[in-house]
Amino acid sequence: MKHLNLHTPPERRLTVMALSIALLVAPGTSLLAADYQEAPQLAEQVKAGTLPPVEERLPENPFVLEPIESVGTYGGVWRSALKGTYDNGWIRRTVAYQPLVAFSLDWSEVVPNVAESFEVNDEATEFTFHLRKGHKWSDGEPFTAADIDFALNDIAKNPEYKGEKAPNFDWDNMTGEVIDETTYRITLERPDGLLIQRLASVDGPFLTFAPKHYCGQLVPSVNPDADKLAAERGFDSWSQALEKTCFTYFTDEKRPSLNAWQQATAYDGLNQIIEFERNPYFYKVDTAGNQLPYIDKATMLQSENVEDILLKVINGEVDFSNRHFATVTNKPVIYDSQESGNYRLTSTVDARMNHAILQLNLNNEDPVKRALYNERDFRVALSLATDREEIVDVIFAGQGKPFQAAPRPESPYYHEELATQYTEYDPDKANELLDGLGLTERNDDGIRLNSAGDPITIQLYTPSDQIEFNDMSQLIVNQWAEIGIQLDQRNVERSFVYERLHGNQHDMHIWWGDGGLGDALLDARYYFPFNRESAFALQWAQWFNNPDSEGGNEPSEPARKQMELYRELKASGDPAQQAEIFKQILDISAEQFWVIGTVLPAEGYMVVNKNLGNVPDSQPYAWLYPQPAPMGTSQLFYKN
Amino acid sequence: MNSTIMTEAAADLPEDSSTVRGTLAGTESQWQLIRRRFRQHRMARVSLYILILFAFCAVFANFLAPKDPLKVQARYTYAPPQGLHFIDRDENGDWSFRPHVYGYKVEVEPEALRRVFVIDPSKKIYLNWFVEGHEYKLLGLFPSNIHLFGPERKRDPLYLLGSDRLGRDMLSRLLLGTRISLSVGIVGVVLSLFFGVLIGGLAGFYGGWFDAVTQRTIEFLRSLPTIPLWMALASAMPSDWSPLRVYFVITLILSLLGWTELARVVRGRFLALKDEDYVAAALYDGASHIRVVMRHMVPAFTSHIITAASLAIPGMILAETALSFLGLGLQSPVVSWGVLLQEAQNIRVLATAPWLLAPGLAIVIAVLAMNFVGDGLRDAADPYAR
Amino acid sequence: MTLYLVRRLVTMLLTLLALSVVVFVVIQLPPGDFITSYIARLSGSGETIDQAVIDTLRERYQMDAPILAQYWAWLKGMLHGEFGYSFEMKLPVAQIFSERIGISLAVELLAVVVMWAVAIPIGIYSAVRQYSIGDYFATVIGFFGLAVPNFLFALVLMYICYVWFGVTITGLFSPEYMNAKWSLDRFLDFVQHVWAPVLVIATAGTAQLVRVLRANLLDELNKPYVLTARAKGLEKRKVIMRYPVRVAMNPLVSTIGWVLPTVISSSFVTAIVLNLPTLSPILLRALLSQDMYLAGALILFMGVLTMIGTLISDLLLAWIDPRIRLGMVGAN
Amino acid sequence: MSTSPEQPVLQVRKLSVDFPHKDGAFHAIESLNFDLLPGKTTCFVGESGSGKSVTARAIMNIVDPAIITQGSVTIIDRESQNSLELTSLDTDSEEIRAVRGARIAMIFQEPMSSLSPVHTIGQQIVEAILLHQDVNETEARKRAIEALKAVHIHSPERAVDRYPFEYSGGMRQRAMIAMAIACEPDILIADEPTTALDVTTQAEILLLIRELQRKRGMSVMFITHDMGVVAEIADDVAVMLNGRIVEHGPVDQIFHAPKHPYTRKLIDASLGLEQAAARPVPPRPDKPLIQIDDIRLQFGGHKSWFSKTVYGAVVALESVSLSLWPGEILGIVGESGSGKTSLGRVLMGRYKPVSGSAIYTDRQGRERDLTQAASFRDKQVYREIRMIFQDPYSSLNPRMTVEQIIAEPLRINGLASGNELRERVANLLERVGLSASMMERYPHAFSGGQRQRIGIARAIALEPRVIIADESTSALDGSVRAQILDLLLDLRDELGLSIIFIAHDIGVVRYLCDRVAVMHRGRVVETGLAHQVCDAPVDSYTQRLISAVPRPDPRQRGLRSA
Repeated sequence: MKHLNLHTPPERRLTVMALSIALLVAPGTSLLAADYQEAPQLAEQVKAGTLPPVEERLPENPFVLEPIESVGTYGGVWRSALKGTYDNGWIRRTVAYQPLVAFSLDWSEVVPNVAESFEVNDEATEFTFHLRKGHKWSDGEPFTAADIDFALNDIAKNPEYKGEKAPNFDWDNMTGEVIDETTYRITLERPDGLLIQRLASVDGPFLTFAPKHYCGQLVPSVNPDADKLAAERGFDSWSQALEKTCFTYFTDEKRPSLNAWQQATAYDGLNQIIEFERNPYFYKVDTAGNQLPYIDKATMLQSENVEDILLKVINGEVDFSNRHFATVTNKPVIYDSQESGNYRLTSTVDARMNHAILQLNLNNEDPVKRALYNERDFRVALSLATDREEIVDVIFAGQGKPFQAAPRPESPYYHEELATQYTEYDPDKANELLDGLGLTERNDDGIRLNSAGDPITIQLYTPSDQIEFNDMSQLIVNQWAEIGIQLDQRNVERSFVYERLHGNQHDMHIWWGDGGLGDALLDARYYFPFNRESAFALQWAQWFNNPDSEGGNEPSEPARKQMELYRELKASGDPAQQAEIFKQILDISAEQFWVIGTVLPAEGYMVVNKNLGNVPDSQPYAWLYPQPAPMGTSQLFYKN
Repeated sequence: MNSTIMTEAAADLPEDSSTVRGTLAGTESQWQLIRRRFRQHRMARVSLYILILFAFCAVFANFLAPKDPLKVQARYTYAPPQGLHFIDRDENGDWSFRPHVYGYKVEVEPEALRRVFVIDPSKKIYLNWFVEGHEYKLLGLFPSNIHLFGPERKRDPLYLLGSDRLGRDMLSRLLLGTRISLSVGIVGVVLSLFFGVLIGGLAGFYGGWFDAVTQRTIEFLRSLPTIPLWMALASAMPSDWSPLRVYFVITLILSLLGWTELARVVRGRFLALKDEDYVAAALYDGASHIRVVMRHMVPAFTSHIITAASLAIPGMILAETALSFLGLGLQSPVVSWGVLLQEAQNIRVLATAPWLLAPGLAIVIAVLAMNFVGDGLRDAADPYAR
Repeated sequence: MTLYLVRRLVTMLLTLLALSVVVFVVIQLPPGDFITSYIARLSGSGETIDQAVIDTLRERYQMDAPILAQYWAWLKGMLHGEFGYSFEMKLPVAQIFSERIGISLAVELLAVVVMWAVAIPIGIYSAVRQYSIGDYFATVIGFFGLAVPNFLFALVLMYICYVWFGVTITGLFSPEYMNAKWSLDRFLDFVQHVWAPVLVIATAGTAQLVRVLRANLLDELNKPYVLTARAKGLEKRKVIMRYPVRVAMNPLVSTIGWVLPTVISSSFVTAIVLNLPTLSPILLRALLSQDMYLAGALILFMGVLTMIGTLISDLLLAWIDPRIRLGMVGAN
Repeated sequence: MSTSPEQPVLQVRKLSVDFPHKDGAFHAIESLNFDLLPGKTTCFVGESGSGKSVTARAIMNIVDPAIITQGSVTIIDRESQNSLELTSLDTDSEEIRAVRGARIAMIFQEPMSSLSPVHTIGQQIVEAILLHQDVNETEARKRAIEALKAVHIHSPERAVDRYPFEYSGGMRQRAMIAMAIACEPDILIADEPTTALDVTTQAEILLLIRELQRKRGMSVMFITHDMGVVAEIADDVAVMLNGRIVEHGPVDQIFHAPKHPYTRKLIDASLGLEQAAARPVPPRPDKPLIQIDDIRLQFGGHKSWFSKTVYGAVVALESVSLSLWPGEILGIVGESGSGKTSLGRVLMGRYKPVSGSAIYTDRQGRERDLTQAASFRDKQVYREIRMIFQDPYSSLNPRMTVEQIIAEPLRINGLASGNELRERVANLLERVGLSASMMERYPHAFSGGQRQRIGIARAIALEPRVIIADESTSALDGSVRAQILDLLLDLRDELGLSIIFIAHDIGVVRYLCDRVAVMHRGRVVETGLAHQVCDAPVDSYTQRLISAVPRPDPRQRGLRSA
């Protein structure tokens, strides 16, 4: 496997993607059982008889991981930090990403992971996964197709289960069946060409998360006394107990896993350090036959305060992370302390295509506002009145470039027109456009009056925990005032922003430009009314997801066209075709100019202990691609 | 002890000699006495001057501010403070008095994501008095664009206290913040006083069930942990309120919980005063309750109220700061010390822009000064205390 | 005395009831509920959530029940010793509580002790040497502690320790002792860490105490009984310690009840900045995420603590001041 | 100086004490010379502020914040004749501490505040014993009990563990004395030890001191402003004025051949009271001005919400019946707690009795029951019945000028305004013997006597018919007191006032009043013409009360050992 080359021309990568998903992926070179080595402390346990020998613990065909740099040596602790009690995201991004199929390092393809191989039919309705023979959970119990079936049928599809489950899966559409112990097949009613990517995303491990022999105790279909057991453990219902035990909260450290490091302390918000210890049954080996992981232990300090984490970073107490602290603001400090903190910086390419997307609410309840916001020229005028260079200069120290809400240049779906139109700063033209809309009257403060004769005021609530949104908005307030548009910006608690949003009470919403790289297809929120985050047209998005739902509203013609195209896209199993359809969607986006983008984020960074080996120089940074996990964190090792 | 003996001695002198000592204490009113005794308290006196200075800054913040406190300057983010020089030396080596600062050489370090500022002594920026600058309303009434001082050329950088992350002038922001923070304290305390004196006074004067209920309420309110309560109240505030309204409501919230202390003081004083003979005398003069309270009792503890208030104001300022820290207090574009400090709440600032902590220093000085004034007032408060 | 105690306990119960109402109202006041804040948080990491899940959550947490019913359910639960369930931490409130309460109280009480230990000698010194250089010095230092916002002090302390000593002083334990059982080593480790938060919290309150003690003592120093004691031939220092200080301490003792909520409030912010494993960060998170049962129980608990504190200080006062003990004067 | 040939135990020479002050120093005492002789009592008299207490403290060398500027205090051991000069010692040195309490002991005026409120009597005495005597705690406690027994405290074994506030005033003073004598000092300094006490208690304490002095041969330095007390106990007398001793000599000489005019003034003032002639009884109209019938007043019996104290019902007045006739001065005497002040407050409508009535016939001839709140509503009663308070300091609002204070009743009742008001105030001031030019001053610029005059001016401002004077002269020094009493008599005659004069001082009552009612434990035990009651009391309590009053003549010492 090559290092991520993000500068490959998009067209070329497109083909790579197309190939890799369609093909049946072959397993790596197999090694002889006798070649396997293990960590010294495991060897001791084997010697002491408390652990079976390594070849018995590994599956018949272990996953052979080709190291990024070299074969490593055993030992060491990987230290990082969590913020607060709800930071399971970092755990999922680091030690708990063992889905059936995984993204490749450069996010260009989906490769087998827990599954030794997989097949997808051309219609994108039948997905067959071949598991590894002799694959074991971290407690030594066998991992079989029954475990996947348990996750799918007994949990995800169980109407009695009221807890959270992996979002974004259309569980009703999926039927799973156990073909044999190592073969599992998922059949879809409606085709979904994106399912395999979804399974490789951060949500994918849901299917490999719940050992039936452990979690089954809490499910009535497996254990009739589940409710009683749940009550014994102090829960209201089995469903609650199961959620806590087998979902991604990591609150139950006893749940066996397939991960490189098995959780040793519960992440219950009370433990101050969460520890993960080497899983003796981990199924991956390096090319030399050493059972992974190299590193003995991963520890995550739970901190309440990002500044505390930052201090630990610059003091060299964090080995490999970018969680929470790796912001533009903190970069100078982190950059300066590389020497004293004994770390270096590697880069990440933000999957986000924008530092902030401004979404005018096209479904605004106020007819005057709605009419105005639906004027494309109005949105264009606002875009032209936005001095993006100033934003780049002031807030991002000159790093980044003007960009609209469009897939990133590195992305296979890059759409130049959508990305660059109206990014120039041209207040004169903006004024012209507004005059052209008949908004010529102004009040004493120079604010234009709308058709009802009121000054045009757009309310914007920025979440108070995102200081960059606040700063950017303040600049934009001044910039827009130049063309006679008043932006009334307030900093509020984030939940309040969402409270307004979900009540469709917002004039405008500001958020990161998610969905800029490989996740563009899976998260198309800014390209058309796609999901609950498409704040520019929530009612249309709701209609798209469920035409019968309350609060849904029939979208405009172009939006409907995009939705149809997206359905078509999903029905296709062919990535090339998907990309083609997606381009059509983006064409419409460009034409409609739904939302206003600001600045394309420059490279992000990651703090890496200088002694740490097998670290990729660059990696995409996204939620669906749970950076850094797809690199295979089990290959990290300490030099010397 | 000392003064008691003296007064006694003075008083017992034969009448004709009263001119000797009597003039000293003879016709001085309470305020004159307090003033005299307060003046003897050196710390308090100095502190009072400091507070007057602060108040002056607050009132004339815009006039004093050399730059627009809200004006973003892309080129000068995190610019360090410039040194102020008074003596100018021209090419010929002649000396002259001409206040100036040096310009910056700015470089962007793309790797570290920052601007590096080097003071450039070759670029002299001369300061002038009463220059034209950004527009504002003096005392909130008279539009003006004259500022006490500023750079000769309007666009030249002038950052005597450095700039913040958006290149805004810290000195100007600090001055503007003084206005909000001091007024939060003062308005909050005035409100607290209103509630405190009213409720405490009624409780102390009439006693009985009202007093009992008040006592319970105060005890109850004081048993509430303040910060969580503020948080909850502050986060309950409708967010579409204008910053000014938020400001008043925050103040109100602070004072709603702050009145208890004052009410306790007032009640105690009332209870003690109620038994003073001169209060009984006023009643026997046929004075109404209102008159007894307002004419005879309240003057007796105005000095105590002022003391209590002077000690409560810092509490309010700190409370506002704490709320801002939690992201629940005032927020930009309103500028208060708390808001400024909140923006300085990170390692980045400590490490690379420590001048942004200036508001912290302002808080410390203001709180110290108020406490000393309060102390001085307390010592001078009751010249008749026996 | 028994009657007094019974009466106090009854009023405490009533106050508690009132407190529960206030707390409930307060935690209900902010717009939205746990679900909205939960959704908001998920979107922060790029996650999205299905409407179906939201509906399930709402139903499960009975978010849509009438306020009164919610209150009643909450109150009833508490009467049964069930403090509810933390939505966010997915743990019974009681468990969260019992895990953290010890360390919280330890830090807070330690801060109180340090406050007193520092404040009493300084207060005595300031009163006896009124207007001396030392008095001014102590006053300025004390007020400095009072004036510097806690969070600022904590942050600066953190940074200074990093720059000067290359250590991070956050938390209460080194990583190796974080999840360990209590042992002598762990205790020593605790002691090595606890000074920072205690320093930050205590500085905020010391000035207040010094001032109260100083003022009280100044009053007492001029009382005739001081002269009596000196006329007996007692050393001046002993006179001061044995008589006026003893009397001046009484009002101070009666402030213990108030000191506790003050300390809790100031430890609130400190604990967050210094990342202490106490209840404060949990409460902050609970308030922000509107994890209402957790927040409610914690605030209520703080109230109860204050009430107990007040009761203790009243009893203590009665114990050390015979005038109150024997019913000659009312407490406070 | 001393007329006694005996060797003094204490010699004071040229003693001066200054209070340092910004604008120079205030000389509290200047160049005092005197000796204290063993077994003798030297009384220091003079009005408050004359430097008596400072002298006492200077002897102990505890004068801070003042400083001893010059002079010597030499204490001479009676047996070894070793002498020790005290003023040159460090004020906290071991030598001087060995003297304090052991060789010179001191008792103070206010026994409540002079004892630590948070230590038991026993602890405080034991401490003194342990300081100076080489005994263990058990022994010290035993001695403390003995000391308590010596001062006639009942069941000293139990009393030793009591707190000061559990003692009555007299017992506290005894405890103070017990503490002072516990180490058997050579010199006892008593600083106004009886001023705060009732006459009967005062008599007991005086007796006690004399008894102890005789028994132990102590030298006593007794500070007082009461010439009666001086006459009763002194061997020698030193008269102080403005920090100097103006006259010093044996008691008989001071009383019967005073040299200094100030001494004479003091003696006259006290003798004046004593020698008041019986006044003719004014003719009585048919109806009394105030008829008090069967009043019963009771306090408490309810729980107090906030003070957490439950009071039992205390009966303050029981079947009190009295009448005040027009033009007469009715004295009400009794010890503190006898109910006399409560009676005054009932008449002012401040307390509401449980039963009984107090019918007042106002100027218009309407009858008003002073026990009913309704009677006070129209302010008429307040205009006609006025009050003069005991404490001239607390009864004047310190924040108001004299003009404002006196004008207040006039203003409230709308009787005058503007220049007229000012004139009336000026008139009133002059009437009570003060200069109208003082009108703009604040009360703190006046002496106690002057303040009381202001209080009287306020009282008569409304031209009242009745004045209730509640202990109005008890806080004043002798000569001032006499002036005030004369002023009241003048005003009575001038304005035709009736006065209810509440006092504990029989001398004053005898001097001023036409009739006297003696109260004891809330009841009136005896009423009658003043001179009859004072000279020939019928009731046994009255007899005791009268006999306890010290006579201001050393030749007629009345106190006998109990």
